[in-house]
Amino acid sequence: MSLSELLLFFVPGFPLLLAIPLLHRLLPRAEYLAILPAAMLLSLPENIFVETPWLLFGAGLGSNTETRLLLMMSVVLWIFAAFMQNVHASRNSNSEANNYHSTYFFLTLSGHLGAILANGLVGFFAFSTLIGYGFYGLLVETGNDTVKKAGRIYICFIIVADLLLFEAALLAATVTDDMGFDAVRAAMIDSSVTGLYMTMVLIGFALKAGFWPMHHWLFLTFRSVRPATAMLLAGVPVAMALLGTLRWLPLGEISVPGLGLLIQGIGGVAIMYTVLAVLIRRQHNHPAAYVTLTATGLFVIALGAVFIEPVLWDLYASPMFYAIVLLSVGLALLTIIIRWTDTTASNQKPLDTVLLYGCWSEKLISWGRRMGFELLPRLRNVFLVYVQSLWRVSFWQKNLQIGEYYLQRWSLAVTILLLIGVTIVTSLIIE
Amino acid sequence: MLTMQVQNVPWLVIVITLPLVGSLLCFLLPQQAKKLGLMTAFTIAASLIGLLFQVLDQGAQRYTVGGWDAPLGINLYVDGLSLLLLLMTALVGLGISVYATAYFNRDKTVYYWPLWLLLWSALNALFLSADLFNLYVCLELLGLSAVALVAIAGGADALGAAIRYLLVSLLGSLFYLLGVALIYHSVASVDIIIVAERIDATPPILAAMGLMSAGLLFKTALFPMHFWLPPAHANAPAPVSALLSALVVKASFYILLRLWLDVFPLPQEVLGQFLGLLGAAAVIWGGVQALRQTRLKMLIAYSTVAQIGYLFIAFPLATSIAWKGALYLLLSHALAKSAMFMAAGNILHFGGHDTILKLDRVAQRLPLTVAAFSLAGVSIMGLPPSGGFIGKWLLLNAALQAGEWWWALVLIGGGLLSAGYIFKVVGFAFTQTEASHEVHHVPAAMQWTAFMMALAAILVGLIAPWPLALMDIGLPFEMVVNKGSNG
Amino acid sequence: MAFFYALTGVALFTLGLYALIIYAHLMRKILAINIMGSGVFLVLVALAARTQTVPDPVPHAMVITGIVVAVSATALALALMLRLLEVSGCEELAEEPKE
Amino acid sequence: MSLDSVFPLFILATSLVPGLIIFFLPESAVRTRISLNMGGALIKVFLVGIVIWGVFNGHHYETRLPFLPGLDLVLRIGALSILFVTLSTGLWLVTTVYAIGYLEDSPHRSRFFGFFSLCVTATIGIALAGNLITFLLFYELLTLATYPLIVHRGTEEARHAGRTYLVYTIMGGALLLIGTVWLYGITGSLEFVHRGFVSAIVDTHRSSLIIIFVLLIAGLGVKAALLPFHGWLPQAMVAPAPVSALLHAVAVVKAGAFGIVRVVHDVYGVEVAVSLGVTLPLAVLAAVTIIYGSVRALFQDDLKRRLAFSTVSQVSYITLGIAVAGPIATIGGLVHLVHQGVMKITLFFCAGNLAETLGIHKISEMNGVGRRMPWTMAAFTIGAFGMIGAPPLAGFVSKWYLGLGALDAGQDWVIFVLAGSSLLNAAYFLPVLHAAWFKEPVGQWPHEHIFGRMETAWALLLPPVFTAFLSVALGLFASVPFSPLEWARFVTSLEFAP
Repeated sequence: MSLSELLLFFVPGFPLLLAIPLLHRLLPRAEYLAILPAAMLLSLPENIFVETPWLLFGAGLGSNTETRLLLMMSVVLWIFAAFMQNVHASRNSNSEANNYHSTYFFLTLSGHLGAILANGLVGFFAFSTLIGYGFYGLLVETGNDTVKKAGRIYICFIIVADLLLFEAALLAATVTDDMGFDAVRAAMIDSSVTGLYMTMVLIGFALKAGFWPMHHWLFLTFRSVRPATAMLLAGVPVAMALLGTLRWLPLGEISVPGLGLLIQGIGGVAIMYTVLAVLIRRQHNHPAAYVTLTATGLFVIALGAVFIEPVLWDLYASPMFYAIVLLSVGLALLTIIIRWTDTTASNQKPLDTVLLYGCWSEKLISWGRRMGFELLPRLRNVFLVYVQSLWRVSFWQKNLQIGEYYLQRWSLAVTILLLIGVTIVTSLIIE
Repeated sequence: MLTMQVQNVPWLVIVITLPLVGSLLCFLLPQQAKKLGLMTAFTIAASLIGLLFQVLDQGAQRYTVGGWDAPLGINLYVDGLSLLLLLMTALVGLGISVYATAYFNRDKTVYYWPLWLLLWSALNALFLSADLFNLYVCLELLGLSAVALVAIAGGADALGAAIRYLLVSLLGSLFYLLGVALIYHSVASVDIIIVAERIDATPPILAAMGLMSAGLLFKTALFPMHFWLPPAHANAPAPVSALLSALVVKASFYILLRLWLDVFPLPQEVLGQFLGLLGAAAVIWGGVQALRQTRLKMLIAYSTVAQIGYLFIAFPLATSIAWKGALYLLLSHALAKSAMFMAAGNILHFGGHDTILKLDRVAQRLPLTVAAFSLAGVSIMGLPPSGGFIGKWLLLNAALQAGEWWWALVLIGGGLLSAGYIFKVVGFAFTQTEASHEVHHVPAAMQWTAFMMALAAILVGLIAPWPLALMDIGLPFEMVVNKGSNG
Repeated sequence: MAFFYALTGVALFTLGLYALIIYAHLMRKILAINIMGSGVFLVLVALAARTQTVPDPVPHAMVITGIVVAVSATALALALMLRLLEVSGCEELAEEPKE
Repeated sequence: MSLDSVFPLFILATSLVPGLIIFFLPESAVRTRISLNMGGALIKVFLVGIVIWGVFNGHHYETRLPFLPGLDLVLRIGALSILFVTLSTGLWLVTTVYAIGYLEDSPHRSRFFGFFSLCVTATIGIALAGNLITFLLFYELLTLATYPLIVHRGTEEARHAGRTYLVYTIMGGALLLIGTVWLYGITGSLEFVHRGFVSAIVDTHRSSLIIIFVLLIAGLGVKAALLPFHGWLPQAMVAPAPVSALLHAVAVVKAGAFGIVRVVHDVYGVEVAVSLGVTLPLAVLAAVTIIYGSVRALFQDDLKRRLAFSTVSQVSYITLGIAVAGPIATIGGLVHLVHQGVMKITLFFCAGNLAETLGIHKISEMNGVGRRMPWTMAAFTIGAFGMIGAPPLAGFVSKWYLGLGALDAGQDWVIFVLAGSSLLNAAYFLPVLHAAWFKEPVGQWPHEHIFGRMETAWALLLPPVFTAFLSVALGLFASVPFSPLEWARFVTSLEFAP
């Protein structure tokens, strides 16, 4: 367990530790300190891998040239975010809210770093859930009610996505017992469950990244969220989802033309949708949202192409990877510039259209509450009332009383005894 | 040396005469009645231990009184069955004696001790006697002293209950005597062993069998003839109702069991099924009535009616496991029921009333009594750690092995009913209501004896192998053996 | 000859039984008990007349003990009845169970 | 009487003896009562540690007391019993600390702690039972010891809950008794043997064996809160928090589940159970209970009732794991036995804290409670996420193995049940968290106790934080040698070895 491997643990571990309000209140400039281990890891040139059999069925951490690039991007991004965070913290007097805000900040940071370094299916899944819930906290903590509504939709997507990725990991576990990425990719080439596995992974990460059909929360949040989170929004959850697709799917080995065509179709429609939205400016949204949507649309098209023609993968591999890096940093810069030049964005009136999913869940909960789903107990009460009337104490009391009295009257005893008297007489006569 | 001496002492006679002498002394010296009574109780217990060692060492004992042998003289016979009942009487008797010292005030103790020791001697004689007429005499002695004890309470309903009990007891004894007369007419002897050899299924014997069974059923208060038991047991003072429920009712059951095993000629399917049916009816009727009661002592009395029903379920099964199960139920019921009546006595003494609905916060102010009641209730219900469970388990086993599963349903139903009325009382004891009535302090002796008896009812469940081994001495239950010789 | 005595004994027994059950008055009940007792004793004595000339002594012993027991029982019953009369003023045995 | 044969009795006595002594302690003897309780708990933990080490090295601990002709009271420490003993011993220690803090100055504490120790003795007895008759004895003792705890407060509502509890459990006990006697009648022995002892007579007594199985499972189902018999659990929530924490989340409910495991593994054996065709209906019943419990929990406004219905559905995971009858699913079921206990007790502790410190009982009153009691709500959040099955926590491990086992055993419908139930779990836990952390507190707390600088008394705060930490540790370090997962694997290897 050399020093560098220990450092590998510290990169996601230290921010997670700092997430506890008690600790990060003590350390000065805690946000910057949290990023320090990641920066130190960047300085080490060689590739480091660590296997942890005893940690969550052998999840492993590792850094190679590719991840180091991503790590460098995330360090830059998080330094900017930390700076924006401090600016915001100094302006807002309420220290209590700040505490919680920074907790979610650290949670998302540790999730992000962990996701980059993880090289096991379960590890990646764990850290991406951490990002999801951390980011939800960041979103809902500060924003006004539209952001809260968007947060609620986001959390629903996150839960469904986690469930799908959980099932996909299960499928992978049935095929191979080593959960490393390349082992899983190798096993997925010729196994029977590949189709199901790939669809689940694609839908899962689509939900997390906000691909075209599920992009509502992306638009909503960009509208009125504070700069720090808006910047993170572009960089962290979306980029990590894209990274996930690259890591989980067995790209370049198998050709699935049908799926590829479908995906390319969706990508194309997404791009057309954004162009249309920009033209008619129906939703006066934040330009960054449009840029994200187009970027993800392009990414999806590339992905579809790889599925149709696996040999393209070695051609597209590095550009897609760089696309992810550019996407997060570029978007971060874009949000900052727009935020400074256009101060009017913050007082936008909240979106009034009540979104479809939101009202469904409310209706279900209120119906349930009204019904109280006490159908069964209500039937039971009716039955109990009926039994109560049946068992009216007076009705039974009287009968039992008469029964007891009848016994008291000895007449029953009379019949038995006279019977025996008769037997005596007959026995004597016969004898 | 000591063991040599202990062996040849005629413990059988001592066990009968000691209580007689004790009761006479208590009658003659009323001031020291309490001390004398307690001393006699302890000496009886000691002599019984001596008898236990004698029997363990030399097996079943037969002792001819005054040297005359069977046809004329009276024989005393002790085997596992009677020894176990004697030990039960001693244990329960000891507990009740200690309880009675604290329960009765000045004038009542003068009457209580002579009658109680007289009753005890009648019980001991009954369990030991080996001929039919001697059983009749002990039965009469038992009945009269029990009636007198019930009448001690002195109230109008106590006296009414006492007279009713007396009339029923006399009726039962006369039936029994007529049966003995008919048996003597055909077999010319009353000794059980000789009668067992010469008996066969002639009409007078059948009539005698019917008469004697009816008589004994009257005194055991089985279902249709149980009407005298609840008022008698509920209105008697607490220690008296305890010994009535625990011991007196069991004596006539013992005689019926002895006759059924040794004397009655052919295997009795019809009569057995009939008795089983009556027993099942008693279990259900007793349970339902107990649920209905508002007074605690009436509830416990009806619970006795139900538990007696359990004992009769062993008759249709008639295998040695069934008899042992019935006997174990009898033993644990005696302990548990005496504890329950003592607890009821404490509550009555404490609050002046025993209506269940107003058992306010008794659990907090009389924790020991409520603990005693609940532990005894556990044994009555037949839940595992208790003696009641062992009895129920053996009976269930016998029922399922004999293939007659409906007796098992009756046993389980009875258990549920008893759980119903036990927890009805225990539930009320946790009430939060503030009832205003003046409170008499309950002496510690009364509470602790109730608790110890209840604890004994539970512990008897954990030491099952010893009593079961004791029951096998003298092979009382292998009725098939001697029946075969002349059946 | 002994056979008829036994038959009358049984008849007395059944008569006493009937009277005991039907009449509510305690005095009648106690009398009925005595009649039943004497009925049983008559049966016992009748059965003692064995075929051979000298009657068999054992039933006679039983009858004597029976008589002693019957006397003491009746004494106790009468004492209780008087006590009940004193306390509750009526010597009928209360038939309907009080609530 | 070599030491090995007395050891189970020692473990039993460490909670029985203090319990009996505490009964007779006067109410004011607080110090002796606390020392007795804590002493008993610590010694028991120590003994269990020694026993775990012993069993791992092949020691054979068994106490045999004569009970009935041909039947003995057997206390045997096998691999399966270790799992349940460690769970209840550890959580008893934590709950004792919590109970001491919770019942600071309430009346009848001697009575409470007396019955509390009796309950744990009964649970340990159930865990160590070596044959069905001993199991039945401690099973009934558990009913008797828990009734006074439910009725402890003496309010009308508590007594009603106690009455319902009794009706269910006494009925269950009667069914179990009939089944046991009938089984004894047929097989002649009730000893727990690794792959069941009925295989010899399966073909001759096929139908009666099926009926006995139904009787036994119905009797045990009452305590394991399977669907038709779960009615008593939500009502028993009226009991004080430590009671609902240890008993209705760990001891009583787990006793039922543990009983089902024993019946399927050590009485019938998995192959015989599958050949009799009884495992599929049991799995369907467990699945229906899971969904029903979660749906009912969705619409409860009272916090403890919601947790109660959640317990109803979570315990049926164990039955589902066993009924799927595959080796990996069994590991999942067994490990869930431990994990669910730890996570659920955290949730109940936090519910107790909220009720005790702020007087909160309803979820609608929980707005902004995260600010007022951060540590308690943090523990509640970890417990809730564990229940949902979020990755690093203990719940994830057991759901993982259950899902994997279901796939491996070819019962694919189980996956949809698990997925649906995880969704429902999220649906009824996340709004609670959302309300606690992100909503503004509305006005004054119902009735607030100020415990000085800390958010609540240390005795109330420490246990939930510890158990929350434990559930994280169980999740993260799942495959450490002595972890519940490895022990469950060791147990299953005994059961399914070819």
